[in-house]
Amino acid sequence: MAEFFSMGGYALYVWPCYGIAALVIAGLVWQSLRDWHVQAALAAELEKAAGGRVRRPADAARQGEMK
Amino acid sequence: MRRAFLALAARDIRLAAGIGGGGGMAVFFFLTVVAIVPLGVGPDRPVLELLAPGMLWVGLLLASLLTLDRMFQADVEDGSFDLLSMGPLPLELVAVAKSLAHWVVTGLPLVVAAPVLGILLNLPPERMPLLVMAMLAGTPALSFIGAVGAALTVGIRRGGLLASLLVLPFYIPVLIFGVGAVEAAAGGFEGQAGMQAMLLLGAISLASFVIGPLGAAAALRANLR
Amino acid sequence: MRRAFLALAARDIRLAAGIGGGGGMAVFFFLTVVAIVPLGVGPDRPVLELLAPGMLWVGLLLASLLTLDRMFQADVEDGSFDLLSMGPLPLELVAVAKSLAHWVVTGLPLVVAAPVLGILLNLPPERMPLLVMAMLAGTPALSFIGAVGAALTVGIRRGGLLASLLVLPFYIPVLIFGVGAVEAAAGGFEGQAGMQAMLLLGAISLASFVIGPLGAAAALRANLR
Amino acid sequence: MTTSDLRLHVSDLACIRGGRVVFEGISFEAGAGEALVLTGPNGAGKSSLLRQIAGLLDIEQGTIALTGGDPERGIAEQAHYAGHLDGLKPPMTVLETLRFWAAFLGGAAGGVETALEAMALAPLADLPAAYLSAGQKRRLSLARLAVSPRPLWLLDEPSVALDAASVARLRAFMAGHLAGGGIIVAATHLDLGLPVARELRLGREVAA
Amino acid sequence: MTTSDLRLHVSDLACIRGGRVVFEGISFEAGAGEALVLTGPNGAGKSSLLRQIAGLLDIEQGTIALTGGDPERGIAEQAHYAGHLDGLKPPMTVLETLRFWAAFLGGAAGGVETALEAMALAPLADLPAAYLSAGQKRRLSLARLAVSPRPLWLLDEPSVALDAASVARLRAFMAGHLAGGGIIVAATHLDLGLPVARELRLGREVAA
Amino acid sequence: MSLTAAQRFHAYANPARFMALSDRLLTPLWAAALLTIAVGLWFALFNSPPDYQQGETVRIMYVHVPSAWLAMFGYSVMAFASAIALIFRHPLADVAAKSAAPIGAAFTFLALVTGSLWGKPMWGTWWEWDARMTSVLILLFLYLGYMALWAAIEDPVRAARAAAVLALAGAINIPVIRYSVVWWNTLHQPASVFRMDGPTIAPSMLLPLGLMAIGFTLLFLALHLVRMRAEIMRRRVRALRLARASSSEA
Ligand code: HEM
Ligand SMILES: Nc1ncnc2c1ncn2[C@@H]1O[C@H](COP(=O)(O)OP(=O)(O)OP(=O)(O)O)[C@@H](O)[C@H]1O
Ligand SMILES: Nc1ncnc2c1ncn2[C@@H]1O[C@H](COP(=O)(O)OP(=O)(O)OP(=O)(O)O)[C@@H](O)[C@H]1O
Ligand SMILES: [Mg+2]
Ligand SMILES: [Mg+2]
Repeated sequence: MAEFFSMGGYALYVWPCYGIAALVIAGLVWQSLRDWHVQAALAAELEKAAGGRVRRPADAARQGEMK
Repeated sequence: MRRAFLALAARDIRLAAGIGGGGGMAVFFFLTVVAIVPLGVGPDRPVLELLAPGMLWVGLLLASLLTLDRMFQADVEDGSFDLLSMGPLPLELVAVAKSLAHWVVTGLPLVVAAPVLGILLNLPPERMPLLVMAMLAGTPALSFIGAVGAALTVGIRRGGLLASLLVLPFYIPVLIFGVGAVEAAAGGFEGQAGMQAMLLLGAISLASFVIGPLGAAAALRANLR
Repeated sequence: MRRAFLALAARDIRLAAGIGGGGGMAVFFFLTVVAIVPLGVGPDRPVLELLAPGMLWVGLLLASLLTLDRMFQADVEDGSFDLLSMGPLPLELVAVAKSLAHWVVTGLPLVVAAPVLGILLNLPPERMPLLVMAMLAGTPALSFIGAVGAALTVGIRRGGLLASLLVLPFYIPVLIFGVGAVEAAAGGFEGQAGMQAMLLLGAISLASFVIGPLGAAAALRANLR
Repeated sequence: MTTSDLRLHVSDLACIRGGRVVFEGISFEAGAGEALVLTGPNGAGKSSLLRQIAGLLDIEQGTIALTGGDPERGIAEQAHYAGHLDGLKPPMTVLETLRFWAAFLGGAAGGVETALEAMALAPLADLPAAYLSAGQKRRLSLARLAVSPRPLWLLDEPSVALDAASVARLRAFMAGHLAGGGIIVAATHLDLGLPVARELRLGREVAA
Repeated sequence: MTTSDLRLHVSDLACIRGGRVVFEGISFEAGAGEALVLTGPNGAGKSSLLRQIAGLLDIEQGTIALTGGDPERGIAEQAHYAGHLDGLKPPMTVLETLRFWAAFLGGAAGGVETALEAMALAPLADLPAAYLSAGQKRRLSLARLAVSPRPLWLLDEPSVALDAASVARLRAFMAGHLAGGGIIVAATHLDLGLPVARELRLGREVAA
Repeated sequence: MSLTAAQRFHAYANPARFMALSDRLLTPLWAAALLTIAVGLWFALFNSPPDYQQGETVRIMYVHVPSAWLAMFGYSVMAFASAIALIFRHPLADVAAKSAAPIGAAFTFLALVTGSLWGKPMWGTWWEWDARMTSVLILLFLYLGYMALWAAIEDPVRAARAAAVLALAGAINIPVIRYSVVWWNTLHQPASVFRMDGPTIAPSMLLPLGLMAIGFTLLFLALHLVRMRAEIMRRRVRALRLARASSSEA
């Protein structure tokens, strides 16, 4: 076991390599998922607040009228 | 007053930390300057090691210089400065708040980035702590001296470049002692030369902390009335 | 069209040549960057000689980068760009005029200043002609590639710093071949390696002369509509 | 400018800014000698519409066409645009500014004098733009329209910052353009006093 | 703001800009609840006068004093100035902008809400300033006045770019300030519709 | 007459089909990525021999090489999506390009760090300015610049186009990285897997390497989908906010 962890004397290089890779990837996964949850929650909240009115922007925005 | 001071510093940090603000940008620029040097002078390792402290400080100076220009200029151009100068803070404290904000968003990240860049330039690891300490002692001076240059050139289009030129001569002591501190470590006599250079750096920073804002406020008054 | 092109180039040169314009400024900046190097690395002459071509090119790149930011930005901010884009010149030619003006006010003076700075760095006089030729062949590329970076960051606060970062990777070939051309001279085989590097520099400049304005115009259209 | 069959057609135009529909379904026409005044509350899209006609803002949908003009030049090249920004360079004097634009836009000889005249700028001719007051800057940026004749004028709140005398001068200037067979589309919150002006009202009445 | 003996004294004021005398020998007074409207042709020196009162421009000659206010604070600290420039930061939202100024100027609690209210900015609160139209920007920069109470308001063409509804709102806003015992000095080319307004006309009639 | 679907998308981002499809794909993708990487790790750490030259350090390869590949793959995805966005103006394309950048940058960073960790025992230095390493460093700069440009431009439509121009210009760097070892003779290994004449690497090492590479690629795809979904939601939030502002405003 100790032999395995010593990596033939290269433990100082091999383990940080895997460690950093794990950290970076975990961080990226965590950040991506959190971003998705935050944005999805925000969107749901705003949509509820808008009460479906925003779904028909065309009518709300059709406003040109000649005089 | 305290509320106004903190509000101003916080606003400046926030504006600068956002993209287009210059904080992260300065580090990134530092990185590119340092990366471009080996491409220019060749990848010879001993030469790089020789150059490393100097190039790191030069990169730091340049990155810090380039972010100076907007310290007051942006506020003057969009009219906010008129309003700031009518607030409860004397101009001297406005200058302190802005210099501090500048240091937080440029000086500090540059110091943190320096060791990584040191690796790229083949700087021996045992010299890193001294490098970081010297930079911590020296970078505040860059922001506070820089404020005077920024204030002197406010209201001039492209004042930024002019400010760099005005300020550069005053940065040179910081550069010399900064490099000195790191090189002393190589000589192994940290006890004397290294400490001495470090103390001098600290002294310059302290002096600039007093003189910088006074000079900046005077320059702003002269320029904007 | 020709009248419009010349009028625009002349106006830009005139605006840039004035104080706050950036022309003389770039040279001055070049000077300080190069002057700062011996301070950082120590005055050891053989080392300086070794570093000279690289440092000269690095200084040139940085000085050229720093003046990029306002190529389009100033016009966009004050609304002139709207009017320029409604004129008879296609945006591509507007970009050519502006890149040319940039080269005239920064590239050219830098090339003229380089030999003087070479002396400061202890560069052997016999290498000067090659240095100047290489810089003449290479600097237009800096302005024309730079135009794309300036166009990409137009409309961004502090776009200047960002533009430097975007452009720098694309400057690297110029740097490598530029230094190559000067170093080949040291090896005494101008006939082959030197000429080859020089030809490559010229080729890069020519290519950037075509691609730069096209890219800049595309970026301007993307950014401003 | 004597082409009397000149006509600006805008049909079913939509504008999206910052991911939001500002307006859609806008259609109108304007013929030679006609002025169209855009009104509406702040944020209704007046400036945006003018920029779309000038080719300075993308058109999401719909068409804008100018018929009866120079078939070889696009709308942008046949139009003058005067927006919220002045487009002046602080170090350039009034005269230099007008000369540059005359050269760049391909103005005819004498255009610069006409322009100085039209906005009463002659006494200021040698002042750098940095020294001008707000209204003087505005006058200079409007004087540019006289420097090279173009049939379509797009004016965004042109009378802002002008004193009464300058407003009168602007009115005469615009009337002259219309009389010469030009078209004007102008956004404003004030009365511009244009002779043959129709009004296009953007946006709903302000409720809040 | 309830100090009813508040009074602004300006006597024998002169202004020199760019080596040229813009005006001289200007004297006036304004007491609590009074408004003074500066008029005059472009370049007459209205903006310059306002900047002198605000302490933003050197005074060549003459005196400016505010009596009856807070004796420990200078005029600049007792005045709000709204000039031609908006002083807005594109990335900061409407709310952030007002919050910052409230903190910086030492505004009382609730000032931000009052300000949003006064200029009907509540619906725009979360928009970055970069997205605002010309009139919306103007409204934001005026809303700043409500964020922290100061007795003297210096307004340079405040109604520019505002639509009719916003002008009415501005009018009510200013009337409220005057009713509370404040002073307003405003430069304008338009009718601001202020209740108790006197007019000070600067400059000669335009001759050129 | 009204706006087309693509135009609506910018205003009220709601590409229902993509959302539904990606929702169904995500769970299997995550599972496959995890499984492949787990098995790959087992082989990489426990069930593969040390190299006769490089000893145990060869295990760094199983992270380094897939990271390096994905660094380049990420950029290729970005550049390809950018080209589609510029030519066809398909709104999903610029979402795809934008979302690929941080993932690619992370893998580039990993390639650099693991390369350094490998370089120290092998060549006795953390860093060397050889052509491949330098070009990978430049790749990182390009990613960072691309992300900075996106962040710096407020309006996503404009940001997308400007960033696409940059991404395409930077694409020259990919062949430079790939062939740097051929064009310049450098310290770095030449290609040994993707060769015309077949891989020159021992099968016992090829298996963990292949598994890790596939695992990383699956991970990339899963992350990419998640980030695209988040980006679409972000735009939707933005549009809803603006719409709220305008509907109560005017
Ligand atoms: C920071 C430094 C390094 C960087 C940026 C780097 C970059 C790369 C890249 C981009 C590749 C993929 C090349 C391709 O498929 O075309 C690669 C592959 C590889 N690298 Fe590195 N590397 C670095 C250091 C090292 C070191 C120190 C070693 C070992 C001594 C090494 C060994 C390898 C090997 C064996 C491959 C696989 C080649 C193949 O099969 O195609 N690398 N590296
Ligand atoms: N750069 C921008 N990015 C995003 N949205 C914008 C931008 N500029 C304007 N808008 C939005 O577009 C809408 C229309 O703006 P526009 O400037 O056309 O209004 P306007 O009618 O000219 O108003 P005003 O009378 O205030 O000048 C506004 O609601 C504004 O919020
Ligand atoms: N920065 C400056 N430097 C020199 N002279 C200036 C400067 N700004 C203004 N002036 C001059 O001072 C005079 C007064 O300008 P000011 O801006 O006060 O006029 P104003 O009455 O506000 O005009 P407007 O109605 O056009 O805003 C003008 O003649 C102008 O030319
Ligand atoms: Mg408008
Ligand atoms: Mg004025």
